[in-house]
Amino acid sequence: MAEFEPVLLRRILKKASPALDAYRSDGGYRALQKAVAEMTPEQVVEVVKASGLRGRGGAGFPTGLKWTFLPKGHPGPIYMCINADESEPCTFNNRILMEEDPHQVLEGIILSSYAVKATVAYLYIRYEYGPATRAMQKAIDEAYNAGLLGQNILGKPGFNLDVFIHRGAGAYICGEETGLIESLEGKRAWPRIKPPFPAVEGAFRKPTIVNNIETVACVTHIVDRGAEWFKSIGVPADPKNPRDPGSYGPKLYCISGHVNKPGVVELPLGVTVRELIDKHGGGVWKGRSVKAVIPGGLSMGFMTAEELDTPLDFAGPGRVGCLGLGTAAVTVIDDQTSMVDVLYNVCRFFEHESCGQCTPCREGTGWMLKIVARIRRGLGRREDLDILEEVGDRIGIMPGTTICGLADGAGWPVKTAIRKFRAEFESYIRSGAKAVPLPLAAVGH
Amino acid sequence: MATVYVNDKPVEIGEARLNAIEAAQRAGVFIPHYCWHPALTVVASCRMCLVEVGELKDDGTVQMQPKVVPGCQTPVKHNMVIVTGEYGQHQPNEPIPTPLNYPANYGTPGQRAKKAQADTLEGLLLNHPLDCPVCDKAGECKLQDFSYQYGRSTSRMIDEKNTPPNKPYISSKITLFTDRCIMCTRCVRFTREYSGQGELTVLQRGEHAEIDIFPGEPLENKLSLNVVDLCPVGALGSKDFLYKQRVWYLKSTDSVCPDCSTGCSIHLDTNKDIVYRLRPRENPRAQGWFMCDEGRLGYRYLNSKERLMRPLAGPRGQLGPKTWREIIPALRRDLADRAGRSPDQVVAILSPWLTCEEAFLLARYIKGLAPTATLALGPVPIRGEDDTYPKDRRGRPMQPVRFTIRAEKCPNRRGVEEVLRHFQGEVIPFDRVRDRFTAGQVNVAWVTIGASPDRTGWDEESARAVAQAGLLIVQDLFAGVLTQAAQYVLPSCGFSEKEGTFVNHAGLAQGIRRATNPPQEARAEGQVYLDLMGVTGLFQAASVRRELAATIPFFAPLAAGMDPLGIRLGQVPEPVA
Amino acid sequence: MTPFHFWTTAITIAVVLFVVLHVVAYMILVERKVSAWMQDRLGPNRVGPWGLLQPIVDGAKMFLKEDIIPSHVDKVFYILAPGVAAFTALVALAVVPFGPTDPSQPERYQFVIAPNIDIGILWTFSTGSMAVYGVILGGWSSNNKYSLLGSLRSSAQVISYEIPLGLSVLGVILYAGSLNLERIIDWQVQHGWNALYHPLAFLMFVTAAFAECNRLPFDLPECEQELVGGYHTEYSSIKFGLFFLGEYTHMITTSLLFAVLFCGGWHLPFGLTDGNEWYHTALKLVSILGKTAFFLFFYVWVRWTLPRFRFDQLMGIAWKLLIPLATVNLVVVMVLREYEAPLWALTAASVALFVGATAFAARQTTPPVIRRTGNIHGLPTRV
Amino acid sequence: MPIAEKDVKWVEPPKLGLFDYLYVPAVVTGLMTTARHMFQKPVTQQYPEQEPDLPPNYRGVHRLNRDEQGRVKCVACYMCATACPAHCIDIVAAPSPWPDREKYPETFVIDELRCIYCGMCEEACPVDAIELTSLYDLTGLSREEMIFDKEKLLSVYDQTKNSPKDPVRTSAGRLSVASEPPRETPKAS
Repeated sequence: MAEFEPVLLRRILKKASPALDAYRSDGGYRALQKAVAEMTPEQVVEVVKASGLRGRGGAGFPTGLKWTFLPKGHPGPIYMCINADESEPCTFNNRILMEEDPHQVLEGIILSSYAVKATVAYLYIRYEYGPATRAMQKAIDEAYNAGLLGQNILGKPGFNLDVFIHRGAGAYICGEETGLIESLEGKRAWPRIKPPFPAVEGAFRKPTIVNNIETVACVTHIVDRGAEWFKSIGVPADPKNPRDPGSYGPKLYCISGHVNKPGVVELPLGVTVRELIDKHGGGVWKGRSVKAVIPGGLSMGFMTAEELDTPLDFAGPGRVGCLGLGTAAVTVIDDQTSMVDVLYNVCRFFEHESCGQCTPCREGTGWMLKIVARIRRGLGRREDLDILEEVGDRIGIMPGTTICGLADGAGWPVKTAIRKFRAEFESYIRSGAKAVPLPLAAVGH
Repeated sequence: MATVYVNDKPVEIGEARLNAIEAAQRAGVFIPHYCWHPALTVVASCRMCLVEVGELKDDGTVQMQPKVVPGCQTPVKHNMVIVTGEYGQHQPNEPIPTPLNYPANYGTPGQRAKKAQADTLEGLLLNHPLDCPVCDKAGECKLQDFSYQYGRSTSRMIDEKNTPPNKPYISSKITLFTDRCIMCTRCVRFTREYSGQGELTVLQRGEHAEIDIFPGEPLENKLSLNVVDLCPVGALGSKDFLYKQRVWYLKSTDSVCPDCSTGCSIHLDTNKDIVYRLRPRENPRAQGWFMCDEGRLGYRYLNSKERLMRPLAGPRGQLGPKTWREIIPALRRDLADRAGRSPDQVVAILSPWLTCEEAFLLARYIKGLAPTATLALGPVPIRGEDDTYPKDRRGRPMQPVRFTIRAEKCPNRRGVEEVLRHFQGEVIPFDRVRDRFTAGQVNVAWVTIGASPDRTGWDEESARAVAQAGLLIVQDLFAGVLTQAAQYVLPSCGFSEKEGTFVNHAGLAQGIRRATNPPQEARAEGQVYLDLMGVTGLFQAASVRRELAATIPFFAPLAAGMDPLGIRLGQVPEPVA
Repeated sequence: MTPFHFWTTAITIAVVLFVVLHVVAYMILVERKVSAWMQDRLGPNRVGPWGLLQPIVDGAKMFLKEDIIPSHVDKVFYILAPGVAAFTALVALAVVPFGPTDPSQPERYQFVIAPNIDIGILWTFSTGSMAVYGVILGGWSSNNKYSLLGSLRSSAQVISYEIPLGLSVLGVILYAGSLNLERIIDWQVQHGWNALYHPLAFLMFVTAAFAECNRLPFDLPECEQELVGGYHTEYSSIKFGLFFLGEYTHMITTSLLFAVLFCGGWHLPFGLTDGNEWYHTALKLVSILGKTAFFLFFYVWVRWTLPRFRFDQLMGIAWKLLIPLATVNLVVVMVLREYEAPLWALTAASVALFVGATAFAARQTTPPVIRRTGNIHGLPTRV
Repeated sequence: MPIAEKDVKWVEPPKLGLFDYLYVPAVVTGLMTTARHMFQKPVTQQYPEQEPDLPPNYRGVHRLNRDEQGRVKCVACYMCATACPAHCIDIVAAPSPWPDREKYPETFVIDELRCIYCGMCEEACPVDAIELTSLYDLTGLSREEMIFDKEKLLSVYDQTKNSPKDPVRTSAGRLSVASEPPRETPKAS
């Protein structure tokens, strides 16, 4: 495979200026001009649909398809929500995009809004992203001044768009699309029951499209370079599996954990975990070896060292028992780390972030934390592992017991950890070892 | 016509827009639920009503969805198949329906739903304290019931439970046992959607989520106590009822709240002749699901030790206790004597707190004594204006109105008026006869009050005017200006102690039933009238109601008996000329 | 005819009455004590040493308790009944010797109130059966159905058992040739105790006497479980005490009769009582009183040994067993007497008759076999 | 449960011989038995002088247990009053003055005359607050005296708590067993 030329990080790697002028001189807003001048919104949707772009936020839903769910000929306002509430642990690709190349993102937002005929776009940025917010705000201001936002954009009559930044108050659940919408409306971020889906009834009870930052950034390049170019990158659909739409396009991989060189790299979809660690992450630190890998954010579960050759596309992690690609944030855990401690941290995160709406998730995450904390204190029992596995299995939208997917994300790391590292847990329980208290070991609060 | 299959049993739902819980209910299958309430929005968060759904295809096969879905959030449509955790259980007398053609890989129908429900209950009980012995809800607690029916017998959790502190400050009328809360958020939704002011909210996240108020803004609206009924567990407790009785001692009687002319259907919970609490009874024809706090807490006078307990008689100011056996003939003699001498000067004042039957009997008795006697409607207590809900944050009423507390604070003005209209062609309000009292033109006055002491409608001036009547007979619950001036004081019964019919503001006739025995010698008004007429036997509301229906056309729909939800009475007939 | 000495008689009556009343009082104590011992208990032990003063306080209590006359009773007979019961029982004692008597020496002191009465037995029987009069009066006048039922049972029982009682004693009279109790003792002194020659008659006499006294196992008139106490349910205080007195006097009388009629009266074997010295007289007195005491004890003893009969069983024993047997026994005795058979033949005939009658009865009675034809309460049918 | 054929034991009346039919020997045997008992040692206990020997499960006067802080342990749940077949328990509940409990009995009255000492209250109690002691000599001169109020029932506890016959059957102060997790130690298998 030929050396891949970065697309999304193209300007960032060159350390180009985030200003509008610099972006324009690098060919920015060319796609927007092209679309506004030559294409109808429907054609943009068709192009995106043809490109096979799948949402980069975690679930991997085909973006073009999502856009077609909007009610046809809807009179009222249609809203565009851009999900920049990047709260999956170990994930930071959106931050890079917003901080370093805000106009690339903004162009994607304007293009997407054009495609879905949205007149208002909300950019929901998590509160912790101060520099990103400022960078985006600056870009938006520049765009308004340049006539790229506001009324009759680029002289096209009726193409109006206002972009507002909404800073979230900080909750993992705000990254869930209906939770985000609720939060945007000023309510408690409790995910809504579906149906109705946001595309039918979303923010302020109007049709709403929720897209990830990286997704809309991809849209810019798809419109610019065409669907065929996009399809040439990545892994084609598995012909044996009619339900696999394929994994196309470049992807920003976040590498973190026990590696020598953590960071974001842009690679075509389908790169293996081993390649990411060894080639792009500089190998495991301190000369140690890999014990486990989280392939795409905490909620995707764990991979063992034997599964490192799994390709990271939308279908790959699922084949080894993980939930999916997620945000493609690879976290490496070295062989000196106790899985009990890792799981304890995982459980603490999800116990803290469960919104508390659905009983199975609210009580399940709390129970799992209590059990893991007890195991860590050396008071575990063998049957606790069975309970953990069972609880991990029974919560989430997959068995149908919760409204949103947070519970799946909470259950997956627990059950993959127990299934794949059961021997370690059992020997820990047998030894009756007492864990070294972590600084924040406020067990069960 | 749409057909839904619940546990193989076909149910015709017609054009109704139902969810799976309601559709199953029509099939006689109960789907347990906590967060869902017909009056509130659906949140589908308790995850107790999980069912398996599918679709019956035209070729007779069934396609089932792979996951369980919450029944409250699943609207049913034609050919929908619903399988609940109770699949395979049938009523003893019911024919067993033919099983549908489930797919081969589906497994045992109902197993997944059953397990999901058991898992949910296990989750709910993880942090729920096992303090049923001290919990007032024990005995009518949905968590108890469902755990017994659908849950496991033991807990697998050995870790410490979360014990958030109690919050007695959330309202002057309500206390919150935070640790018992199962986060169904019914109370929160009620305050937001029904009463409107949204005093309650959820704090914290995950398993530490708690119900609370906003600082310094307690839950004090006039519908607040409904959250206690809504709470499926013992988290929200009425301070009025707290620790008074265990619910299994209580005897529940269907009745009607008399405190305003809305006429909310209620359950009257009593034990050993003491009324302990009033609960709203679901009645779409009357008020819906709820009732106001004023009515709910307005029962206390019934248990009062200050009530009139025995009949009194004697010259003015020298009343002495008498037995009914003595007083009835004396009264009859006195009345016949005076009414015979001056039949025009007989006035009976019928309280709007009388039941229709009592008003009918009294009117007939007085008219029988003196056909030219005047029958007047007693003072009607009106306080302020109709109070509608929901209200917004600032307390302003909002549309659409979902609940109204009426300004007219009596239960049966409408019914008494119809009786009066029948007997003398028009309704003479009290104000029109007051002058006759002050002018000394009344020889005999029969005054009925029988109202809650804070809503009799009588002011002191009117009472003093009426006190000038030559012979004053007063039927009331409590002593007052009128009873002091009377020659005959007949202790009457509160609404929990008698039976009869109330007609609310909209013409809905509802039956009240006897739940407690009157204190000591107090005797229901209807019984006194029968005794005076010389009719032997006990007062039976049903038979008087039949007579009433046969005599007065307005009440004709009552001839067939009383419906538990009440009977809407027709148009008001033209006054007889 | 024995000369009548007023003072002697009066003093004797006084002494006898005094003794009998005290014996009755202490008999109650003895009964309670013996009952207790037989049931592994202690018995009364609170009043005086070993409870010896118990009868005195009991008596005092009887007198001092409130005397209730229920409003619904027939007052005259109600008050009369206990008096009649006690009186008839005491009158029977008049002819019963309680010490050495010798009809051949009428000038000597005779230990009997009315010595030399030729109709002695007849007197005791007739006065004794008068006791039922008191019972009936008490039960009837109480105006209480349980009392009445108790008294009716009692009368039926007493009347039934009069017959075997009389029949069984006829043989003895035949041999003694007199109804005079002293002469019957005299006959036994010369020939040996009647119990040896008339064992069957003795057995029947004892059985019938138990029934006559309303003692267990024949105490049906007052059986507590069925009749709340029988004919004296409504009685209290001293009236109740008089019924008690009558009953216990009856026991004393019958015990004396056992001794006199069948156990040789004051006679002791081996010539112990052959003589007229003062110590002989004393020994004779001790002998007859000792025998009486034994039979009194026997009453208590039987009470705790045999369970009560059913009423139909009670009547069955009298009419189906005792009366025929006594009749046959009398015939046999008459035949043997007529042919002047030796006395041992009487014993042999008596035993043979008993065994023969038993064998006859055993053959007549097929043992009950449980047969169930219907399916009762789901129990399996026995095929 | 229906009675099965195998559960029924058929007893034939014994066959009587001539000797048995005589009855007299049987009566004599009976008399001997009775006579023998006359000489056996009495089993009577001389009560006021001699304390009776009570079985360990004897059910006497009730007591209300105290927790380790000396407060009444009862939480006024009415379980005893509900279970009581004689309706002799009368409780008036009130919010407790102590922070660690929600409810306590303002008054707690047992009519000892009405009580049938069945022990159901003790069984029903979820917090082991009511127990039946071995006190048997319960007397009084009036009915009022036999109606025990809370103070009196607590004083019965004070009186009996140190008696070896009436151990406090659960550790004081703790709530019910039901609210405690099963006692398990981590298995070192």
